Amino acid sequence: MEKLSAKWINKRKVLLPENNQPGKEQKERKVEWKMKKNKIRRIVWSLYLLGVLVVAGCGGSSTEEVSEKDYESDDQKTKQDQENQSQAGYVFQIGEIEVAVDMDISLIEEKLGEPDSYFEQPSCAAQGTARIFTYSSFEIDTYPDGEKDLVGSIILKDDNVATAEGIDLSMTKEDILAVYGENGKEEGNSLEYEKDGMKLCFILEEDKIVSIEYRSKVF
Amino acid sequence: MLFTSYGFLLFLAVVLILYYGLPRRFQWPLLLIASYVFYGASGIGNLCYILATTLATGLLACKMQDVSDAQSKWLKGKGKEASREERKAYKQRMKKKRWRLLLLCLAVDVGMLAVVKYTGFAVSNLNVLIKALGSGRQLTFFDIALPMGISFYVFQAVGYGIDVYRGKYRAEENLFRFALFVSFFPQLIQGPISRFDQLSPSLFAPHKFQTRTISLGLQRVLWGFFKKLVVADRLIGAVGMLTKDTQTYEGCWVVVGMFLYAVELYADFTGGIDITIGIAQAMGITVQENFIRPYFSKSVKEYWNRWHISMGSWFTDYIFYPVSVCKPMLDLSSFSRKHLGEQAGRRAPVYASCFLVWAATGIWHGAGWNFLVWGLSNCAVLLVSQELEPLYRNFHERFQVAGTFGWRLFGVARTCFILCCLRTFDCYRDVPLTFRMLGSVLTSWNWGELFSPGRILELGLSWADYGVVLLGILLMLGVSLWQRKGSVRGQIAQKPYWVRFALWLSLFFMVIVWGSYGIGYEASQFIYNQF
Amino acid sequence: MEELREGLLEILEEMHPDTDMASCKGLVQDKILDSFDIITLITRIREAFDVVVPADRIVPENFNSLDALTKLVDRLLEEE
Amino acid sequence: MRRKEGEPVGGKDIIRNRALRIVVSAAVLLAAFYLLQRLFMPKYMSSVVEGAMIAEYYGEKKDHDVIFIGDCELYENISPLVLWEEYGINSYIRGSAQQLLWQSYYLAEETFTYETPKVLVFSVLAMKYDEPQKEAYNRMTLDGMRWSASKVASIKASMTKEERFVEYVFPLLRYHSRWSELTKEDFQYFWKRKKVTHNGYYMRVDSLPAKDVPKGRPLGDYEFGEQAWMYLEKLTDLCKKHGVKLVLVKAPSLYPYWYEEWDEQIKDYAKEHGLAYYNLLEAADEIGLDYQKDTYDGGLHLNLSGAEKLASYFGNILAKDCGLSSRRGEEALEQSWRKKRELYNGEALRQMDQQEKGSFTGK
Repeated sequence: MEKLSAKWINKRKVLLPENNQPGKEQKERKVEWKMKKNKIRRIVWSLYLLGVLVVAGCGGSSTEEVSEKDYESDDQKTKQDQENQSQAGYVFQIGEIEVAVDMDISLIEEKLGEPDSYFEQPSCAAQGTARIFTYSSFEIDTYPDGEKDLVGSIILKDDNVATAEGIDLSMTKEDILAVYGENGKEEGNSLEYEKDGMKLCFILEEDKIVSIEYRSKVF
Repeated sequence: MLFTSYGFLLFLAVVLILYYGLPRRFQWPLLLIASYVFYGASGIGNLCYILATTLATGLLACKMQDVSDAQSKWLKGKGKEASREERKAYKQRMKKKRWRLLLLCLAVDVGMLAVVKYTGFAVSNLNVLIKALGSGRQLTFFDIALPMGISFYVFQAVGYGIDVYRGKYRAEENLFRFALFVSFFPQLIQGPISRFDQLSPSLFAPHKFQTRTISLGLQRVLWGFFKKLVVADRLIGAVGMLTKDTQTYEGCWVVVGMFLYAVELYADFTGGIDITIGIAQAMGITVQENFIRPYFSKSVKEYWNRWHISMGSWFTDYIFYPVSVCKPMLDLSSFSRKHLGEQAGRRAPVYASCFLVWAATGIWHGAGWNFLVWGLSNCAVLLVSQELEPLYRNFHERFQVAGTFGWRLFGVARTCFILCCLRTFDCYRDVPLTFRMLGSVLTSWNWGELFSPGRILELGLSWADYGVVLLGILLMLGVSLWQRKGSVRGQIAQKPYWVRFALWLSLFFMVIVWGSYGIGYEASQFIYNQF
Repeated sequence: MEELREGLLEILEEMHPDTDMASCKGLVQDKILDSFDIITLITRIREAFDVVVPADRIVPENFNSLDALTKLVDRLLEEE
Repeated sequence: MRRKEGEPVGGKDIIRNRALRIVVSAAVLLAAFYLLQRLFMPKYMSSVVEGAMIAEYYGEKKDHDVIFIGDCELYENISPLVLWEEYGINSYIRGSAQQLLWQSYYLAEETFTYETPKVLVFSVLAMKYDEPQKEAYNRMTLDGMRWSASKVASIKASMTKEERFVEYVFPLLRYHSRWSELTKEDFQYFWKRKKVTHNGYYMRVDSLPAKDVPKGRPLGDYEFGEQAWMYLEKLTDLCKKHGVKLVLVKAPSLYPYWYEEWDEQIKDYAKEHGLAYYNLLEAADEIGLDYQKDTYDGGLHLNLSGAEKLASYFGNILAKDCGLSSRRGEEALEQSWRKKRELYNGEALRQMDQQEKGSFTGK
């Protein structure tokens, strides 16, 4: 094989493209000018490129979330929902029954027994009925979602029931801050904490708790 | 901005009116502005990515062009006297210079794409590795929002860069023109990945107002909307439920999921591409076909020549051939031919480059193990079918079935089945889960469930919806069969005016009435936007 | 040019002794040369003539017949 | 001029044909779109009636003394017929389900383009909503309105996040998904709609005694929202500009709970702007309302007997405080109200015997 290639190389003729007709200085100058123009433009662009790359660097960090429905993000969401059901967020304990907002009322309706008073509020133009169950020391309101009724809010009415974290109506603002920390949202005389889509809201009158309410994100 | 939003329709109408309203020399600058407005609408932050890609590639390509111009000028001028060795050394030096410029261009483009798209994936796997090694420290990563369509325009720019490096065509001097090539809005979000020499002639040429081309283009856009809104988006909910709720929907439901996903994917991709090509055609610009009746292909190899053609040809031209011809690969080939014998020598480079190409295709689709495994299994199927060639050949010698309709039908069915199984990686997005679900088709035999009343309705589709999907499938099938005899719209255009008008009017109202858009339907999303 | 043609013919015949390489005009079209063979052919050419066929030259026209192949390799050597 | 066969079509003809073809095609397209839209728009004739209320006003003769504007606390609790028969006051209720404050304001603005009543009565419960609520209610209130600047402004103020303005301009884009739910009613009322109210009053004859109506729970913040205050001020200025006396009223519904703090704020506002404010909830005994017989849904809304009691009480206030003289004796009005009385009685009888048969569904 080697013999073949060596012989081949030195025998090759050099073909040269002959240059075309004389007298193109004028065209030469035009091309010259065009090259210069492009050169200037390119320098300007490269400066711009540097600027942009810097922006791209920081741009990368500042791009806000593109609202993109992505199967992956759905996975995380559904996993997160499952967690909600089990233990995350603020859940109200009565005996061993767990009542969480956005939960289907029919699951716990029998267990909670006969409510002291029951009121139905059919919304105007038949857009679903809200139901209010009032028990001895707490009240549960539901909101319609398709055929099901989901728990909209749980209101604690007296101090022989408490939140899972041990706060009840007899306590004061300091107790809340001690247990739930400082990052609550204060609005008017309400102090609201949120965890995994569940809101826990304390209504105060001069540091005295007037009402404790678990509220779903829907309200 | 999504193709199926009211905003986009208004934007398109305005662009078309301006396009044919303004004097023809303003046409392509108008498109450039429109493309940046279109892309900016989905997030101002994204603009800096496309700007970075455009400028890096455009400038470096011009530089490469300067170097090769200088080289040919030198060869014509002083080079004549120089000896062969000197000329060869000079050419090598110049090639080395261009190679460095190309590397810089690739570094910027592919680097940016990798940073934006794969940091999350890389870091999370590193964390897994670190945890496996026992150290508690976990790397936190910066979850950068993935700008839409970045994979498409970056690859398009890279293809342009490589072509200029190879000297296939001259680099575009005017950076604005190049910016338009990269950011041409119909193909910005989901391709096709066009080649500069194919797109630029019609992209930059002035176009006269011709009702024929405009109506043909808009008809194709309407057909794209029909597939997208009436068929694809109607199935998103059902497919989503089937792929998410894997406890209840296994066994026969996996097969149902496969079928629905195949229909949804086809309608979504080809619908989107129809809209893209339709809009371009309405502006007199020709964009390459990206899907040619893929579900009629009789072998997986043929399928990948008909499905997402621009991506397939991009990977072949810019990864498969360069890799299989580069030095290390050739050394591998000669090495294996010497030591492992003739047959291994033939196969080694092809296997290696095929493996590389499909791994790249997989990863390009998304940062996830399931995409990688999807790519590699495709590669495995292709190589195995290539190996079995001799087996097929003597099978055909014994049974003369090759040309018969039955055999072709079997080929189509076999290909569809194989690809539906491969697509499940895309659906379940988790490799072990996918294998478990595929297994469950055989293990948990619950076909009875499929026919128990009401069970199929739990997927969120009423009988009426299933009827519409069936009609959609039949229409798409009919059009594909008709298309084999030449362009369908062309043949319709021969019909008398009122017949055509009635046809397009009924399609228009089918989209308006049966389209799944507006309140109550989630914002319909092009699946390809996530890639 | 002539030795080049013989060299190439030698290589082709080695890969596919059964087909008449000299006259056949559709090596790629008729699927005689598949992607395996093309790459092996390129490796052989590199060993024989010390020239590498760049990726963008790998198009059916250049590999369809012995003459086309000879012209291709000749042009490549020319550009050396 | 008949063209003989075989004669080539002149240049002018081609253009004429082409133009004709475009015009006819456009006409066919628009007509088809319009007809489909009329078909798919919900008719609100039998199941949910509240959606058809707003549109009925346009068919009425427009010289009312009193216009009521507000949500179900007005259109279910007061009967204009009694106001006419006992006090000769010609009134109309432009009410709709959960009508929000800004929707009431823009309705008033639109009404004043048709007529200038002496008194505008506004139900203040809507003050408790400060941002857009539900798409279904928006559609029921806004789709019935005729297109005007007020409607455009009202849509913009009421749209929730996922609503699009173009879906109000072309309701087919919103209701196209009803294609699989069309009923006989959609075809029967394609062109003509039947009346569902009596001058805006939605009659209910059945009764359900009120029990266990829950007391309102403590709120975090009793202040009405700025959006609410802003539109109340705009309504006040609008009435002042048109010389219409604005009367604020809280209907005697037991639920949703009307907090003391809310009442205080309305009283202060009324005093400040010199408006009359009547809390009919406190005046329930004076009106003679018995929540065991006068309400059809346990205290939320009054039934026919309740509405008539309230009308006779409130008519007295309107006559005395607002100085409305009786217009009994005007031939045109007498005649039209006589017809309305027949419809009124007919409806009451229909609902009563349906109730005996137990097939009464409230509509």
